[in-house]
Parts: sequence; structure tokens; C-alpha cells
Amino acid sequence: MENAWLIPLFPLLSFLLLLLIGKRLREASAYVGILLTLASLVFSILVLFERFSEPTYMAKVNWLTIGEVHLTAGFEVNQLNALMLFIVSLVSFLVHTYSKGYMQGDERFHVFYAYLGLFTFAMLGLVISPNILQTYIFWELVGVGSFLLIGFYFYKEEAKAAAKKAFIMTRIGDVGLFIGMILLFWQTQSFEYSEIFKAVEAGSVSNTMITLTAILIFIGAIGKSGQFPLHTWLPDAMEGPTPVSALIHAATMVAAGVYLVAALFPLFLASKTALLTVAVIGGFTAIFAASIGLVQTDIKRVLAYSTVSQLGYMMLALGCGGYVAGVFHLMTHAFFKALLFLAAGSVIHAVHTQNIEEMGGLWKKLKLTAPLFLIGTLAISGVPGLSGFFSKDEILVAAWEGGHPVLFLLALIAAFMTAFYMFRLFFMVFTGDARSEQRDVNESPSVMTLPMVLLGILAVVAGYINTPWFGSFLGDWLVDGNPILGAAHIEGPAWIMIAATVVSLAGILFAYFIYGKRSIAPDWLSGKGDMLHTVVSNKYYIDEFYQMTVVAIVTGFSYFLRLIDTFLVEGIVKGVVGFVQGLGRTGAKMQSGQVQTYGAVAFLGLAVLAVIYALTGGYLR
Amino acid sequence: MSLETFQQLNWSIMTPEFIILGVIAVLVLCDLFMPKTLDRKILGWVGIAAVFAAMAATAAMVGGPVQSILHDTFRIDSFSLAFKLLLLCGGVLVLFLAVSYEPKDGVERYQAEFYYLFLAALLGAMVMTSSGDLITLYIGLELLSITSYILAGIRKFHLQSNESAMKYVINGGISTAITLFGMSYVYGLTGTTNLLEMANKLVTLANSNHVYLLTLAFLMLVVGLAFKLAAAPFHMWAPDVYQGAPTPVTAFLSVVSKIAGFVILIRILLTVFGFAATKGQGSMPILYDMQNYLAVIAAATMIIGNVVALRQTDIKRMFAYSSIAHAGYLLVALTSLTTNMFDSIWFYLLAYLLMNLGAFAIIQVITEKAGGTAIADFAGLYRRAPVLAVAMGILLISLAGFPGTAGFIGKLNIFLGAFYAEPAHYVLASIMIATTVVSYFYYFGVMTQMFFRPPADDSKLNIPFGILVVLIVAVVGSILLGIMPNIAFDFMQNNLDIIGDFFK
Amino acid sequence: MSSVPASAFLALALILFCIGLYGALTKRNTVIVLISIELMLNAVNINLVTFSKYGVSPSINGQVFALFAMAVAAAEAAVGLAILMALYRNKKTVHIDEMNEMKH
Amino acid sequence: MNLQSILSILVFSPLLGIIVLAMLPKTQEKAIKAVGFLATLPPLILSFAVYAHFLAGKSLSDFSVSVPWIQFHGINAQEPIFSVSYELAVSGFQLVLVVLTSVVSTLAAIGAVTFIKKEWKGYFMLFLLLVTGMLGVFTAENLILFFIFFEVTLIPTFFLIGKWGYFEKEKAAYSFLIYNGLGSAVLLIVIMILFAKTGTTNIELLKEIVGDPSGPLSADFKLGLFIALLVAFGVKLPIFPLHSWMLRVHVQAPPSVVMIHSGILLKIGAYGLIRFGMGIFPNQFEKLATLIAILGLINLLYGAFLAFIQTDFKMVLAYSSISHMGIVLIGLAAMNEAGIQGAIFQVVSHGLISALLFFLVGVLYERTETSLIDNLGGLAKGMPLAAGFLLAGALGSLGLPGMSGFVSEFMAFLGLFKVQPWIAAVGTIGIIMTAAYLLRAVLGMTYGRAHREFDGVLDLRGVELVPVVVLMLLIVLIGVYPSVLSSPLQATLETIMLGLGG
Amino acid sequence: MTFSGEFFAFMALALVAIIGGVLLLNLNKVVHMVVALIFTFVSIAGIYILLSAEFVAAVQVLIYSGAITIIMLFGIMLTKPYDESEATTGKWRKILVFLGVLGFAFAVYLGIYHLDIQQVPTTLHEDNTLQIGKALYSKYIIPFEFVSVLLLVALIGAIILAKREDKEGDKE
Repeated sequence: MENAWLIPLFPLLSFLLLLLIGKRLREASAYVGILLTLASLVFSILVLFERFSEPTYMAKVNWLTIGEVHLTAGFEVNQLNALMLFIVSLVSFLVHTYSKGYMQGDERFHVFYAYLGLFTFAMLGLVISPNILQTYIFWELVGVGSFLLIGFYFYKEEAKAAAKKAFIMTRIGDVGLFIGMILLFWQTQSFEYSEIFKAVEAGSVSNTMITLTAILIFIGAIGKSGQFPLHTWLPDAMEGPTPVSALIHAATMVAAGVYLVAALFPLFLASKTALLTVAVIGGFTAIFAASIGLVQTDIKRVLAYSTVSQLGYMMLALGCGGYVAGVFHLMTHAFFKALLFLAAGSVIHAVHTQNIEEMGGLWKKLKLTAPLFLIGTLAISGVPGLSGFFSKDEILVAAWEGGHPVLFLLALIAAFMTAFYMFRLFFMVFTGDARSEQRDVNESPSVMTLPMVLLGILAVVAGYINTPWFGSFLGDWLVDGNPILGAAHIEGPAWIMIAATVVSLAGILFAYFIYGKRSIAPDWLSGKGDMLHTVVSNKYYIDEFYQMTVVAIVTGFSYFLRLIDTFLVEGIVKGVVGFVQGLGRTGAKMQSGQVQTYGAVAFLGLAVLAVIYALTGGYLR
Repeated sequence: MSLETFQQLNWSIMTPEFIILGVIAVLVLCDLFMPKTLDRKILGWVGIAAVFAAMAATAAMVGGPVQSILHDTFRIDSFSLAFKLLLLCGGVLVLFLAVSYEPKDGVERYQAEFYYLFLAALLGAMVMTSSGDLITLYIGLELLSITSYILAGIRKFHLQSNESAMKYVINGGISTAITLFGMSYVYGLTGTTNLLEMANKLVTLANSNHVYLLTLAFLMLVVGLAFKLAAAPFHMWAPDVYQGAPTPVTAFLSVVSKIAGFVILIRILLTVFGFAATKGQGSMPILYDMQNYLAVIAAATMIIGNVVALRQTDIKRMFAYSSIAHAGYLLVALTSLTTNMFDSIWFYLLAYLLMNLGAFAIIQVITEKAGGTAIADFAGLYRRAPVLAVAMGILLISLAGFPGTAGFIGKLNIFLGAFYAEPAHYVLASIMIATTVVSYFYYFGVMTQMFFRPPADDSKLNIPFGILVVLIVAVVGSILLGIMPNIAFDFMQNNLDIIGDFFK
Repeated sequence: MSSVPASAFLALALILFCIGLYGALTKRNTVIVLISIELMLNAVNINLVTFSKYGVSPSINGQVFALFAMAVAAAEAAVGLAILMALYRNKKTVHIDEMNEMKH
Repeated sequence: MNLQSILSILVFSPLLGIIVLAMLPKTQEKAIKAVGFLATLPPLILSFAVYAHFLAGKSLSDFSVSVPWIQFHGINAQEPIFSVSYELAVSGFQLVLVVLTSVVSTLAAIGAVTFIKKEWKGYFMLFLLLVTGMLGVFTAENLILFFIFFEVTLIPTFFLIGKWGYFEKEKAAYSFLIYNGLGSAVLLIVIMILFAKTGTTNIELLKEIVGDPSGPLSADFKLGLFIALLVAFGVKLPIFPLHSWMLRVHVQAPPSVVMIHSGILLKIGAYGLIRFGMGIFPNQFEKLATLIAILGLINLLYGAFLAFIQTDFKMVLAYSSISHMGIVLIGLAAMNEAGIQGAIFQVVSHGLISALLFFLVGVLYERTETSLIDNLGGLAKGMPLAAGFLLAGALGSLGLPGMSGFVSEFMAFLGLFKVQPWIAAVGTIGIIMTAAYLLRAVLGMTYGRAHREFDGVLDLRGVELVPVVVLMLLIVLIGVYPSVLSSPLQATLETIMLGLGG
Repeated sequence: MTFSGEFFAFMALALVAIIGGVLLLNLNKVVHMVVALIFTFVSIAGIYILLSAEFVAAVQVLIYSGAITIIMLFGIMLTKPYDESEATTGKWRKILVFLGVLGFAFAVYLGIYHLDIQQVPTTLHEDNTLQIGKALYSKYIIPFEFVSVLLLVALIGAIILAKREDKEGDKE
């Protein structure tokens, strides 16, 4: 565990190597990336297993001195961190492998791998940070990795816009984190998580301050995890290559928000208001995004909204005090959503389109991808037996037991919607007839399918490490030594599980009738002119709203300042210059060449001085 | 006065004046008897030699005791020595310019006159430095003025030169009358023409009526002498005269004549009005009472000079305004009336002498070549003659008062005095600094022409020997005094005690 | 003593000075301008001579000063006129307001 | 070699280059370029030597030199109190800036080889004079000497802008001259008043005299002087509304000059505020801290918002400089270690980043003859290296962790949040805006579709890579391991804090 | 103040002097102006006599009424003045100058009017010329000598400036 700090450095090395010599390596770049992430993965697994038996390990060195204050850098391996290390390095490794096939032939192949390396480095760094400052540092770097990868196809205007949007939207959230972090520092005199928790526990921080900082930090999480109202970047981020979507926008980075809240959970626990905020935002986002997901036609966008929705779920869990539930879902979601994205990538790879209305009947053509996609879909829909079922159940229980029946209801509806739109997706893509000409549709190479298989397995089995039936191994481990984080497993009424199952099956059936059997006309869901449909398919006009308010205000204000700059600032300068020049002009004009004028001026000067003296200082004194 | 007493007088203290006087006589005679065909330039070199000799004679007296003959009508003190040296320096450099002066329809026919008129003017200025008597001062002043009138008009076939001389003589006449009017009151209220006696009498002055009249006389003197300084309100002649006069004469007017103006102004103001009490013995002297008036004049001078210079397209006119501005700066030092005033005025005049004469040397070369005096004639000088352009650049920078040059140290010294004085002259000094910034515009305007603009013609310029000498002295001096000003400061400090002349 | 007070002489000088000044600053003919300047100098001489007799400690110095002033004034007048001659040859005018070759 | 003479050699060694250049004929292009570049090396080597000396744990005061120089005689009887010495010294803070200066100068000299197309001789002579001036500014130990070097930087810069700049170069040169002239005029007033009232310009002595409440200066008077100082350095920094000259300069001056200008000359303002404003007038600074914080805030936001709508990338960078200098002010206004250190970090960091960005803009302009964002686009295709570094530089500028910009921004805000949380909170809008305008501009140029074909546009190559890579490495070094910068600063900070505490 | 002969003499002389001056300002023909001024100069000489300065009075007549007036007349003759044309500029200047003159005169007159100087008997009228001579040749010898230089210079200057010669004159 002492060497856990090496884990992030492997991908960094990959990044640097590829940056320097990637151009010469060409396709071989992939091996550099794959091998180095494999190294990370191996170390992560070792660390994870070590952590099962050993206590939390932490090491730090002095990073920056500010007067009396010494800011440190270091790493910490606690349960959450070890788990995240494992998840991140695993998914990253798989995506690295997958990309070898997916990105084949791209002329900037090595750049892609370099960026992946940078991102993986940042993400791994993020999850082993022992203090919030370091977390913030990697938090931003992760954002950059994401930004670079979204904008990988830089020549596409959409990619450019999406990358920019992703960076700026998340940055808005980051500023919240930034302020929260600094305020917290001045309250607790430290950035260290442990010190912060100590101070919070000791009650040396006022309640208002805790609420304020927690909410500010949560704003950071909102930005990263695409929660309402900063969610709009995430669907747009699908402009990036699909493996990227799988890695960053499904499994790891977007989950960083959840991770952050989890990592600072004691802080949130100290403020009811903050927790409630988290829960409400999470719950709302879950259903909100799911509703948009119902009508999207782009395969990746559907998945993106599903991600947003699932992240909302996790937030809801945390907000309701379900620490274990949140983290558990974070893990399972990482697996099945990565699987879904990779499978979607495989589909796109095969048919060269992302519009599901142009797909169909691919079940027979993609013999491996299709079942894997189905596994993912089943998992996310919460069909019993698969991982998603268990984690979702945990969340529902947490919400119910946490005393938020409204949120519970929202979550249930969201679960229904999830099942519905996921199977809508599945049926539209894989069943029925091909809706457009599809030539040369081939199964992806094994370098792409193998990672998917592995993820498929995990998507099925990962749930079993924390079940009400076979024991809550994960929960026990996670809260071990930290009772403050809550119970390892929340006992809920049995009907919740049944309700969840019923709801998801209902969603699946409903989708089957509409898109699979087509016994119900989908008109009301795709009907033109239907106002509700229009609103939803335009994502509730949130983008437009931002465009009209925030962007317009900023631009308008800028133009207003430009007016000030040109007229006021420059105007004053011009005025002064003009005055001096005018004075010069007058002076030069007086210099008329008339010698008597010269004498007259001189004499008048004398006369004026004399009269002034006579009247003021002299005789009449 | 018997011959005996006549011989007993210590005439040796007048050696520098005698040298110049003698050489004037020699030159007049030589000019008469030399064949017409012979080049008169040799006479110019003789003149230069004479000034050097006078300089040596003056320098030999430095550090000596105060000596005076004939009721202070001639007086050698530190003040006179310090400024006489300046005048001689200026004089010799101007003569170097004069021997290199060869414009179209210039002064070929009157070359010899040209030289000895310069010497006569210089003599007038020298007399002014070493006199403690109103009459001698007046005669010196007039010797300088009248000679200058002639010099300004010596290019008699050149309309601008005629006009310049005419304007000069008319304004000069008015200024003389005003000055003299003031002097007459000063004389009347003291009954003597000896400045020191005047001071003795006025130190107990209490009659408010007398004070009133004396103060009016003070104003008349200041305004009248402002003519010589080219300071407001008597500054307007300067641009026209400078423009029309032959370039060496312009240089002479802007430097030597101005120094002389300061000499007489300081001499009269400090000796007479610095002691003339306003309300009986021990009360505030008139000079201090009138500080605000001086300040107004100084401020007006700086503002007018710098601001109007912005509009100029003629290099000589521009330098006229610049010289007005510099007079303003010097008046700031005079206004602040601190004990380092002499040092700062002297140093500034020295710096000004170097940088202005250097600049005029280059102006002379350019205007002779171009046949006109437009600033645009400087276009592309850097291409045509890089050395000249760089030298001009350095001199302009010094005039603008940038560090590393004598002009900066000079200004620094003036500021120091202005801020040190009680009460400190914040407004005046601020005006000075602000107008200095305004001056960057026109000084750098010339730079723009020299360095940024393409030349109108690519013909090379040849630099006559005299010009070269002036340039080397000016540039080296400007930089040396900018980097090691203590050369000059220590000279003043160790050898001369001007304050003692006035206040001991 | 005198039945005419010193201030009367001084006032006369002042009036003449002002007349001279006014003339010098307003007359168009350059010769008149030069003469006006002479008048101003004359006024000064009256002052000097008056003070020589009625000043604070009277002395001959004032008269001597006046003599010097006269000599100088004469020289100045001569030079002024000579310059006018030279100018006249080139410009053919004695009108002072036409001497505006150089301005602004 | 005598340690005391090292600083003098450091400062004046570029003059040697001038002399050599003066003797070279104009036609020897290669030799001129070589000499111009080589002459920047002695300061570079020496400054690193001094830094090494510091790292070795030895005192920086070993380098202090003080030689009597000018005595202004006669002003008062007790002689000679009005004297100015030739005093050079480095503290940690100064050392950092000297190193920055020598590094950027050397890189700018390399840049000049690329960017300057004519009259290298004159260019390099002026450039080396400028280098001397800048080094002198940061090592001068008394105000007069400081002022002298300060003004020495003005003249070469004027010519460098006016002769080698772009279309409106003369206008830019003039507005540079006049604004800075006015600024230095105000500075001179302050310096001379201090000199006249206290009899010294030595900074350390002045600290004592001014700090002494029974000293020769009244409290109001000191406040007035401090405000004047703020204005003087405000022009240089520049503080709104004294900034318009700087925009012109940044757009019109040749890139290698802008590297220096934006990289170092602007920093003189910050240096002056810290060293003199804070050093000599700590109490006055404290009194006006809120005002300064607000000024900083205005700068930060004003620059950011205006940068957001510029069409010329150079203008974006120019306004971004204004914005970043706002962070310096914010940091200073915090009046605590974090804030001040943040401000100093920002000074260095912005020096490096803006040098990098302006170098890259210069290259882009060279290749495409435009710097208008709308005319460019998709450059990453033709010149991936340039585009990549541009993006990296922009990321550094917007405060990406791992690069120097973040550390400074973080500390400045950290400091201000302690004392003025509301102002700081509003200031964070600037962080968002910075990202917005920089990405808008940079992505507009490098990403997306190419708006016109750039046939045969060359990427960064050969010698051009040197400044870019070196600057990038330094930016990352400071970002990753800020102690390289913070360790020399500790002593300075302690002194400043002592002044503030007292 | 008694109405002595001296008083009447003063009044008469002063009146003539001032009238001469006023005529100078108001006459149209240049020659007339100069002639008017001769009256002023002569009466000033009279004033000098009243002030016991016989020598100065004599010199006044010689130099001003004589020499200067004559050369001025020569000047007028040589330059052929045409005074019929009206000045093109200067209406405002005249008014301003007039006001300035008034103001200046007012300020100075305030001083003169109240001037009270204790009169002391003088011996200026006794051997006036001798006294002047003594002063000139002892105390004021230096300025006296410099005046001679001045006159010499003025002489030469006047000659070279006024000498009529052809531009290309001596090149042949």
C-alpha cells in the first residue's frame, strides 16, 4: 500500500511517453497505454486486497509553504479510495484495450492514447488524494482530460462546442468546490480530510458554515456529475469517441461527484440542509433526465441521459444517508454503464450511425454485442439477479428509510422510466427490421469484444458482494471503522424490493409492446406537434434558457463594458489629450507673428501682476 | 582718481574680460587689414582660442577669495566665477558652431564680424556675472542685447533673419525700458546703484509705501528680465527670433543669453529683494513675499513652452518653445528658494548648455543641408547618418529628462529643492513633472522622424570639425553628468561658495 | 525746498512711459515704434534724475545712470534703424504688422 | 570573483553586447543575431548562480553592494545627508523576478530571431538596453536607482514598439510613452517628496522612517503618497481605468517585445506595489486594502468580460492580462501570507504564461498573417504542435492545476477569502469567465473547421520550439512543485508581514 | 505746495511733454509725429534743469532732440512710409493694451502718489558736470569703458546691416 502512489504514475508515464514519441510509435502506442494501465490495474488489485486486511494508509510530503501553513501532497488508501482505484483502473484498462480496435486507423491514434493516459492519471490521482486541495487539483485535471477527449475530433464544430461547454459548465461547479474548499480551510485551518472531519466533529465549525461549505462543495459535484441544473454538458459530451464516453462519462469522472460527496460524507452528515439538498437534487435529476431519455433518438444520448439519471440516483442515496447504497451503485453502474457504452460503440462501429431510428435487426448480425448489450440493459433496468437490481434496491430502501417518501416515489418512477427507455433502445436497435441500408455490418474484433465480455460478467455478478440475501460484504467493509458513515446495510421492508422489480418489469413490458411487438403505437411518444413531446425532446429547453439568460447577460454585459472602455476610459484620455492639444493650438494661434502682440502680452502680464498685487497683497492690504 | 590709485586696483581679476576685449580689438583690426580674399575662418579659431584663454584665466581664480574693485562695479565671487565658466563654455561651443556655419546666402561677407560680435556679446554676459552694481549690470545686459540684435539680423539678405532681428530689437527695447523703469525705482528708494549697499539699506525697510513701490519694481524687473530668459510673459518673441536667426545665433540666444538672464535675475533678486524687508528688520523679505508670483510665472512658462511646442513643425521653433520650457524649470528652482538653488540652477544650466548646444549642432547640419528648418527634414536621419541620429537621440532624451543623462539629474535636483523648501512647492513641482511628460511628445516626435520615417533623400551628411567637437562634448558631457553628476557637484561644493556671496 | 513734489516728476515720467508703451505696442510704423521706445527710456531717465535729487539719500549716481541709459538708448535706436533698413530692402515695408513671415 | 560585484555584472553585462553590436557592420546578420542572443546569457547564468547560492543555504545579502554615488550638496548644513548610493541587492522576491527576467529575456531574444525581419542591429541594441533596465529595476535598492532603471526601460521599449511593431505601431508607442511617462512622473513626485522629507531613498531606511509615527511625515501625507504610488504603479500594472495603453501595445508591438512587455514590464507595477507600496507604506496599504481589493475585482472581471467579446486573439490576451493583474491586486489586498505569496506567484506565473502565449500568437501571425479568431480555425490540423501548446498555455492561464496559474490563483483567493469573502466570492466569477473567454478564443482558432485554407502552414520548428518548451516546462514545474518559487519568498514575506503587523 | 516759478515751469514743461506724447499717438503723418516728439524731448531737457541736472539736460537735447530724432527722420525718408492704409489687425489689442496701460499706471501711481521721501538738500547743481565727470571716471570707469565697446559694436553693426550693397556684390 505504501506504493499506491505509483498507480497514477503509470498512466502519467504513458501520457508523457506518447506525447514525446507517440508519433513514431503509431499504432503501437496502444500497447504502451494498455500495458501501463494494466500495471495500474495490477497494483490497484493488490492494494485493494491489502486494504481488506490492513488499516488505512496515508502518506504525505510538504508541497507548498504559505507562511506558517504547510500544504501537503500525498496519498491515502482507505476503503473508498481502494475501491475507486480498482474501478477506475479496471475500466480504464478495458477501455484502453477496447480502443485499440475502435480507434483503429485514426491518424491521431497516439494522441488519443496519450489523452486517455492523462485522464486515467488524473482520475486515479483524484481517488487517492488525502486532502481536498489535492482532490481539487486532480478534479480539474480530470476535467481537462475529459475536455480533450470530448474535443478529440477537433475539426467537428459540434465536438468543439461540446468540449468547450463541458469545460465551462463543470468549471462553474468547480468554482463552488473551490470556494467551499477555501472557506472550509479558514474554518478548520486544514485541507486534510481527517482534520476537517475532526473539526466538524468537534463542533468548532458553525452550522451555517458547514451547510454553506457542504452545499458549495456539492455544487462542484453537480457540475462534474451532470446533475441538474448543470447537466447539459454531459449529453453533448457524447461527441467524443465512444470509448471515452464509456470511461469518462459513464464509469469514472462523472462518478467523481458522487465520490466527492462520499469522501466528504461526514461533513454532509453534519448538516441536514446540505443532505436534503443533495437528495432533492439527486432525486429530481434522476427523474428529470430519465424523462428526457425517453424520447432521444441518438443511442449515445439515451445512454448519456441514463447516466445523468443514474448519477441522480446515487446522489439521492447519499442524500438520504445511504452511503453504502450510493457507493455500491456507483460501482455497479460503472460496470454496466461502461458495458452499455462499449456495446453501443461496437454497434456504432458496425453501422456507422448513432441514430437508433436508422438501426434495427442487429441481433442477428452482432452475435456477441447484442447479448452483452442486453445484459447491460437488464442490469440497469433493475431486473432481479443482476447487479443493478441490488444497488438500486439499496437506494430505494435508503430513500424510504431516510424518511423521504416523495423522493422514494420519484426514484420508483425513474426506475420505471429507466427500464422503459433502455428497452426502447434495445428493441429499436436489435429487433425488427433494418430501418436503413446497412452494409458490411460485422461483429467487432475481439480486442473490442473481450473487454465487453469481462464487463458483462461483472455487470451480472458485481451485485452479489452486497445483497440482502448473501450478506453485505461491501457495506461492512466500507463502513468498517467509520461508524459515522451509517449502517452497513439498511433493512427495508420487503415490499420495496418487490415494487422495484414490478416497476422495472412493467417498464420492460411496456417498451416491448411499443417497440418490440409494436402492438401499441408509439405515436404519443413521438407525435409531432405534441407540446409535451416537443418540450421533452428539446430537453426542456434548458440549453436555450441558458443561452437566453446567462450567455446573453454575460455577452450583453461585456458589450456594455466595451462601451465604457471605448467611450468613458478612452474618452477621458482623449479629452485630456484634446485639452492639451487645444491649449497648444490656442497658444500657437496667439503666436500670430505680430511683434506688438508679443510685447502686449508681456506688458499685459506685467500689468495684471501689478494690479493683482496692488489689489490684494500690496497697497490695499 | 589719480593714476596711483588707478594702478593700485587689482585689475588682474578682470583678466578674462581683458582677454576677450583685446581679441575683439585684434579681430576688428585684422578684419580691416586682411586681404579680402583671405578666409576669415582663421579669425574664428583665434576667437575660440581667446575664449579658452579666458576660461583658463577664470578657472585659475576658482577657489580664491572674493575680490572687488571700484565699489563693486566689478566683482569676483564664487557666483560670478561659476556662471562665467558656464558662459565661456557655452561661448566656445557656439563659436565652434559659428566656424562651421556655411548656409546659402549666409554671412560669408561678414564672417569676421560674426566672430567678434559673438565675443562682444559674450563679454557683455561676462560683465553681467561679475558686477555688484546696477549700472554695470545694465551695461553688460545691453552689450549682450544689442550685439544679439545685430547677430540675429546678420544674414541681411535673408528676410527671416531681418524679421527676426526686427522683432528681437522691438521686444528687446520694450523689455529694456521696463527693466530700467524698475531699476530706476530701486535706485530711487535706496539712493545707490551698488547692490550690496542697497541690501544694507533695505534690510530695515518698514515704510509700507516704499515696500509697495519696491515690489512693483520687483515685478517690473522680473517681467523685463523674463525677456532674456524667454520666460512668460515675455516669451513670445523667442520662437520667431529663433527661427529666423542664423543657427549659431539661435544656439547662442537659447543658451548663453539665457544663462546671462539668469545671472542678472538671481543677482538682483537675491541681493536686493532677498534682503529688502517688508515690515522692518527681521520681517519677511520681498522676495519670499512674492514667491507665489514667481511660481505663477514659472508655471505659466512651463505650460506654455511645452504645450505650444506640441504644435510645431519647424525644428528651430520647437526648440524655442523647448527653451522656454527649460526656463520654466529653472524658475522652479529659483522659486523654491532653497539653499541648493544655486547648485541646481548651475547644474541644470550646465546640462542644458550641453544638450541644447549639441542639439543645435545637429540642427545646423541638417538645416544647412536641407535648406529649411522643418522637422520633417529629420526624416530618416538614422539611415543617412546613424551617428548623428543616435547623438540627437541621446540629447533629446537628456532634454526630456530621462535618467542616465544630465537632464535627469538636473531635474532631480530641482525637485529636491522644490520639495525640500518650506512650504514645499507641491503644485509647482507637479506641474513641472506633468509638463515634462507633455514634452516627451515633441521630443519623441523628432525621434519618430529620425528613426521611424524613411528619408526623403539618401544623400550622406558630412560633419564639419566644429560640429563634431560640439557633438562629442555635448554627448559625452550629457551622459557623463548623468551617470557621475558628482563631478560637477563636487566642483561646486569644493571650490565655490555661492551662498556665502549672498548671505554672509 | 522745492515747491514741486517728487511725485509730480515721477507721475510725469509714468505718464510718458505709458504713452511710449502704448505707442510702441500700437503704432504701425516701425520707426514710430522705435521712437516710442526711446520715449519710454526718456521717462526712465526722468525717474532717475528725479531720484538723483529727491530720492532717499540723493546722489549724482542717478544722473550718471541716466547718461548711461541715454548712450545705450542711442545705440539701440541706431541698431534698430539699421535692422529696419535691412528689412526694408528685402520686404519694402515699414509696417510692423506685415512682418509676419514667421508665426504659429 | 567578488560576490559583491556579481549583481553589477549581472545587470550591466548586456551592455557589453551593445558595444560589440555597435562595432559589427549592419550586414553581418548572423553575427548580430548571435551576439544579441549570447549577450542575454550572462545574466541568465549569473541569476541561476545566485539562485544556486541561495539554494546552498547561503545568505543573499552576500551580494549586496553599496557605493556612494551622488551627493546633492548644499541643501542643508549637516552634510551630506542628501546622498544617493549605488545600491544593488537581491532578496528572495527580487531574485525570483531577476531569474524570471533573465529567462524571458533569453527566450525573447530567441523569439526575436524569428520575428524581427529588419534592422537586427538596432533591435538587439535596444533590446539589450531594455534587459539591463529590467534587471536593474529588480535589483535596485534605493528609489532613485529604481526610478532610473525604470525609466531606462521606457526608451528602448518605445523604439522597439514604434519601429518594429505592426500597423499602428507609432500610436501604440506614443500611448505607451505617455501613459508610462505620467505614471513615472507620479512615481518621481513620490520619490522626491520622500527624499526631500527624509533625506534618504534607501528602501530599508525608508521603511523605518515612514513606519515611525513620530517621523517627519504626517499620517494623511503618507496616505496621499501611497495613493500616488498606487496610481504610478497602477499605470504599469495596469489597473482599470489606466489600462488602454497596454492594449495597444500588446496588439501592435512585435511578439518578442510583447513577450518581454507582458512577461516582465507589467510586473514592475506589481513589484513596485509589493516592494514599495506594501514595504514602505504597510499601514496605508492596510487602510486601503478594501479599495485595492475592489480595484482588483474590477480588473479581474472587467478584463475577463471584455476578453470574452474580442475578435482579435491578441486583444483577448491583452484583456486577459488585465484580468490576471486583478488577481495580483486581490492577492495583495488580502494582506496575509497566502494572498501576498499568491500575488507574487501570479506575477511570475503570468510572466511565463503570457510570454508563451504571445510567442505562439506571434508564430501564428507569422504563418497566417492574421490573429483574428474568426479568420482562423482548425489550426490544430496544420500545426498541431503550435495548437497544442497554445491550448496548454491557455489552460495554464485559466488556472489549471498542475500549472503555475493555478497555484497563484488559488493562493490569492485563499488569502482574500479570509478577509474579504464577499469580494472574493464575486471574484470567482472571474475564474469561470477566464475559462470561457480563453476556450472560446483558443478553440475558435485551433478547433473546428478551418475558415480558409492554410496551405503549407508550417508548424513550430527548430529554434522556435526552444522558448515554447522551456516556458512550458517552467510553468509546469511551478505548478507541480511550487516550492521552487515559494522557498526564496519566505524571508521576504516575513519582512512584509512584520511591517503589516506593526 | 507753493505756486512758485518752479511750479509753473514744471507745469508748462510737463504739459508740453505730455501733449507731444499724445500727439505722437494721434497724428497721422509720420514726420509730424517725430516733430511732435521733439517737443517732448526738449521739454524733458527742461525738466532735467529743474532737477539740477544741467549736464544731463544738455546731453538730452544733443542726443534725443538732435541725434536720435535726426536718424529717425532719415529712417523715415529712406523707407518711404505709406501710412494711408489702415492696420489690418489689432483692434482688440489696442483696447487691451489701453486697459493694461491704465491698470499699470494706476498701480504704479498708487505707489508714487503716497511716496514721501524726506527731502535732503543736495549740491547737485554745483559743478554738476564736474561731479558727473568725477563719478564717471572714478567709480563708473568700468561701465564707461564697456559703453565704449557697446557703441563700437553698435556702430559696426549698424554699418554692416544698413550698408547698401548688391547681393552678388563682391563676388566679381
